[in-house]
Amino acid sequence: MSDRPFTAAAFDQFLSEGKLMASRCLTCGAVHLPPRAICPTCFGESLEWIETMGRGALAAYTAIAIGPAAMQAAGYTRENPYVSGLVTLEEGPTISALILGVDARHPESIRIGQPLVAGYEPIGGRTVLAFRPAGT
Amino acid sequence: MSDRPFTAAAFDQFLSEGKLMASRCLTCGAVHLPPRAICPTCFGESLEWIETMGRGALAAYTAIAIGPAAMQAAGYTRENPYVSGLVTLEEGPTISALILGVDARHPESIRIGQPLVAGYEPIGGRTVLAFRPAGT
Amino acid sequence: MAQIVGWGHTPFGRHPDKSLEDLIRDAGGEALRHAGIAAGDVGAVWIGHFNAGMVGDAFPSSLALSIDDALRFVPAARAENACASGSAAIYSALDAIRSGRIDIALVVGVEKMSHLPTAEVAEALGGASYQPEEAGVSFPQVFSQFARAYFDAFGDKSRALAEIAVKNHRNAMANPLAQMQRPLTLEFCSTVSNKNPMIADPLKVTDCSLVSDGAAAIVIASDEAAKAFARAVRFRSTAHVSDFLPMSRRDLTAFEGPRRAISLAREQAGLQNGDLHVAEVHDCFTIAEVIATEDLGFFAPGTGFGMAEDGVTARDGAKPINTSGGLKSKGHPVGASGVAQGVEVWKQLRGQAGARQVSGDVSLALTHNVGGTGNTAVVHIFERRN
Amino acid sequence: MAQIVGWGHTPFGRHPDKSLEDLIRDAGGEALRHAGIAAGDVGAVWIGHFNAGMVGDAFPSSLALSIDDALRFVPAARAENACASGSAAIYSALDAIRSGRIDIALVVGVEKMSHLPTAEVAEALGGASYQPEEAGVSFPQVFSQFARAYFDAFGDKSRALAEIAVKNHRNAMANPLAQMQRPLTLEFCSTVSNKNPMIADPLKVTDCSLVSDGAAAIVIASDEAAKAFARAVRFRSTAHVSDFLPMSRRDLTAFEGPRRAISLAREQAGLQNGDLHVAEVHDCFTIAEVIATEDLGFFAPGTGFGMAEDGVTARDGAKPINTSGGLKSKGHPVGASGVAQGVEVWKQLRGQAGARQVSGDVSLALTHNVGGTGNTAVVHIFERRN
Ligand SMILES: [Zn+2]
Ligand SMILES: [Zn+2]
Repeated sequence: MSDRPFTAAAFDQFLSEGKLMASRCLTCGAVHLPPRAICPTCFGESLEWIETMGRGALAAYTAIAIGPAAMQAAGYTRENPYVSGLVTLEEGPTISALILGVDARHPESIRIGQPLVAGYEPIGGRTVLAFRPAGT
Repeated sequence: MSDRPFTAAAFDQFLSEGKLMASRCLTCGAVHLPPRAICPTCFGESLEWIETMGRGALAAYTAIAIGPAAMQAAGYTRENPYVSGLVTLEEGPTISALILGVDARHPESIRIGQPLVAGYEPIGGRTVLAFRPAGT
Repeated sequence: MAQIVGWGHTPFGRHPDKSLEDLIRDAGGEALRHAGIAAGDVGAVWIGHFNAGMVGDAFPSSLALSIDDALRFVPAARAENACASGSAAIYSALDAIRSGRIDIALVVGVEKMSHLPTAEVAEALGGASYQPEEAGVSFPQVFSQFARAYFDAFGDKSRALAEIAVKNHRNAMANPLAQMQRPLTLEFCSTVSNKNPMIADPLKVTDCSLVSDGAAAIVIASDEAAKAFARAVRFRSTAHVSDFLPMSRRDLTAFEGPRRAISLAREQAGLQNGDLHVAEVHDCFTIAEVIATEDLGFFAPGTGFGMAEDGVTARDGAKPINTSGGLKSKGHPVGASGVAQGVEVWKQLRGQAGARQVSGDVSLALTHNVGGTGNTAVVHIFERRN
Repeated sequence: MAQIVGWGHTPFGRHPDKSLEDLIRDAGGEALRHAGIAAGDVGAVWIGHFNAGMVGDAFPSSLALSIDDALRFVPAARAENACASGSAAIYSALDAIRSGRIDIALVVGVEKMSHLPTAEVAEALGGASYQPEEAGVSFPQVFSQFARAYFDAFGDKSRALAEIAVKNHRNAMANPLAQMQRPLTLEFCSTVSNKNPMIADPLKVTDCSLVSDGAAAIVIASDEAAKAFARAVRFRSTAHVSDFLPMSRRDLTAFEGPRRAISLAREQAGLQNGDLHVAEVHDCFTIAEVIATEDLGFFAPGTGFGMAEDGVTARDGAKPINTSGGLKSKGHPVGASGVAQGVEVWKQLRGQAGARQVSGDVSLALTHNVGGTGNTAVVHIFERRN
């Protein structure tokens, strides 16, 4: 599907192209997100890129009011918090990502298990992974 | 003699005033250079500043051709090396310092044991301790 | 298997005028004096220290030799395991003693953090996470996610977290070495305000441990050597468990490593849940104290929350937790915390905890020190030696 | 007291495509395979690592668990002692084994440095010196001063230093894992040139060890557990000595700590000067190899210089020193060096050093690893176990 190396840079490049790509081990079938060049399960070194469906469920979350410098520069403040969470994809792996389209000022309204779809958001000059509630 | 605290900053301040100051333990008499706020020999906390005579002998040296950034910025290069050495003062302690007035391009001409006197040299916006051969 | 026969402990808090070496010397020197030994009796020294650029001293082991000239030529090494660095140092000392190589060890845990802006401290602590995947993920974020997951299962427990903060502040006020010396009301801790802003929902500033400078030291002696000491507390059991560093390889809502460490220590000690009298647990965040007390088996899963509210974990409750004030209110100079826990249980077990002494029989105590987000966990169980 | 029963060793050099974790996994995994054990047999893991900001991984211990899933929950800790971090890790493992807590330990020494500009590496290494007094003093400066003092006493020996560089380069060329794989002539090493500039008189670039990435690992088993392994090398004795960190408190022209460590190890092993067959010594600079061989008692003070020139310390000489190429030419990923020394003597003692195998009876070997400017020194003496 792609002969890019299984690096964080290639993963980011795919994100900027609107694709949530994972690595799949050709030996044992494990799917890794972020991608791994060596399978952490079986140590196989034969992998392929797969494009995920970008669908998952919220596994954990928090609304961050005082975040790192890059997020503060992007306009996220005490008055305008952002939600970050763990999303478990249909393909199996769980990844930490920005969660948009939810009420960050009322985080108790957010529901664990909620279906989400992947999107892509420019923050601080790069494209970051950002999920939104499915069907919105 | 002075009620300045026994800190590196105070030591530097004295240097900029042309004085090589040490701390002396009022309990055991040990002299410390750079100064110490607590005597490393007897742990006495009663100390006084003393002004050294600024006279000593060269204990070890090297001519540095590729030095740290501050020295390179001060004009010391491969073609214009500088000499750094350990000087044992008449009062006892040994200190690392710049050695001027010697032939840095022919370091083999420098003699361990050579008598030196303290001087003060502006380098990179601060005054640093720099010894020269006595009688020059 | 070995015994704590003396301790030292600087005040935790801000020490702008003290270098890392000063803190090591203050706590280490006090420990030797408290044990009543000469420096020459020490067989080896360990420094527990995290650092990650917070101070320039990247090779601190030999700094301990400046405690006393008689320590010259004594072997010294640094042990690092993030916020459990102090416990890693204790572990190395115990191994050396039990191997017969040395009879007496000096262990000093130390950190100097408060001179840095909070953002730089956060960045340094971030060095303890898995760099390829978690560069932007902060510790408050991880523990907040856990808290939200817990709330999802058991209901909103923000008020219960505030009760833990209030309890630990109260304990700190009875501890002259603690950083926090003013009372906080439940009202203040449970309300978002300018002075108590939300960091990462549902954790507010009052749910987070402190940025601190400080050092704690203990002298450990073999059982044989300890016979010469009148006041000692004995390691009854000890366990260390590590877990994968990347969060992507762990279930983040279960701290499996720490839970295993607790089981191993309890099994080895042959103890039931009810046997322990006091515990110092790793409350880097208030939610972490809840998890720990449930993992400890003190309380069933989902019931640890209410215990501060009900007074059960208070000083005069049935299960006093973090009588020292904990990381939360005593302070958390990261490399020192594991060692400082040992100092607190020594005091409780020997009846020398002053205004915060737990009454009644205090003969068994536990310490629980965690590094990273559960990546390394050390649990010790102590008993008073008469 | 314990035995090395397997090893792993990445090539030393530039590994821009490998993370710290990759290096740990490569060397650690190879060591388990070489020992022929399952990861589940490992009782505990130690990482020897200096870092000081050279990579972002400030809490590396758990990275070792990614070698194999069966290492999950195995206790892991990091030991740090500047350029002797690898030896500090070995020491901790030996203590744990001799205490009976574990039977088998995995020790991985690792460093990643070559991605940084030389000035940043120098700054990071400078973190190993006493910050209040020595912020501007570099390691080349300290060792150059020593060399000048030595020349003052015994005459100009620049050419003899160049001979050491040539010898260690020659050894490295027979070591496929070494960083330097091209021959250097005596002419080149003894002449100041554009490609071989003076750093700090009298030390030129060819007198300095290399900036390297790499990891080395060993599996250590108790004497009892080692019975199950066909190929082993036994620790006959081991010594660790620390010295004051501030140079102002030491005689800088005598490396008293390392000398004491050598004496202690030899005394404990019951050996005379002539009994050792090969040694890997800490040649961070060529002058340091001279000092070490004199401290070792191989040669009288003031006579160590000529030994490379006379071929005595060559592979086929009477006292082969640094057959691996040494820190000078094999490379010096600082946390890995102490462990890599153990790998080399294992090979020499077991007759598996390939093109650089020392001929004749090779049954006793020594390693000598120093941190800072003599602030910590670890010496091991090894014997072949048949
Ligand atoms: Zn696989
Ligand atoms: Zn004194």
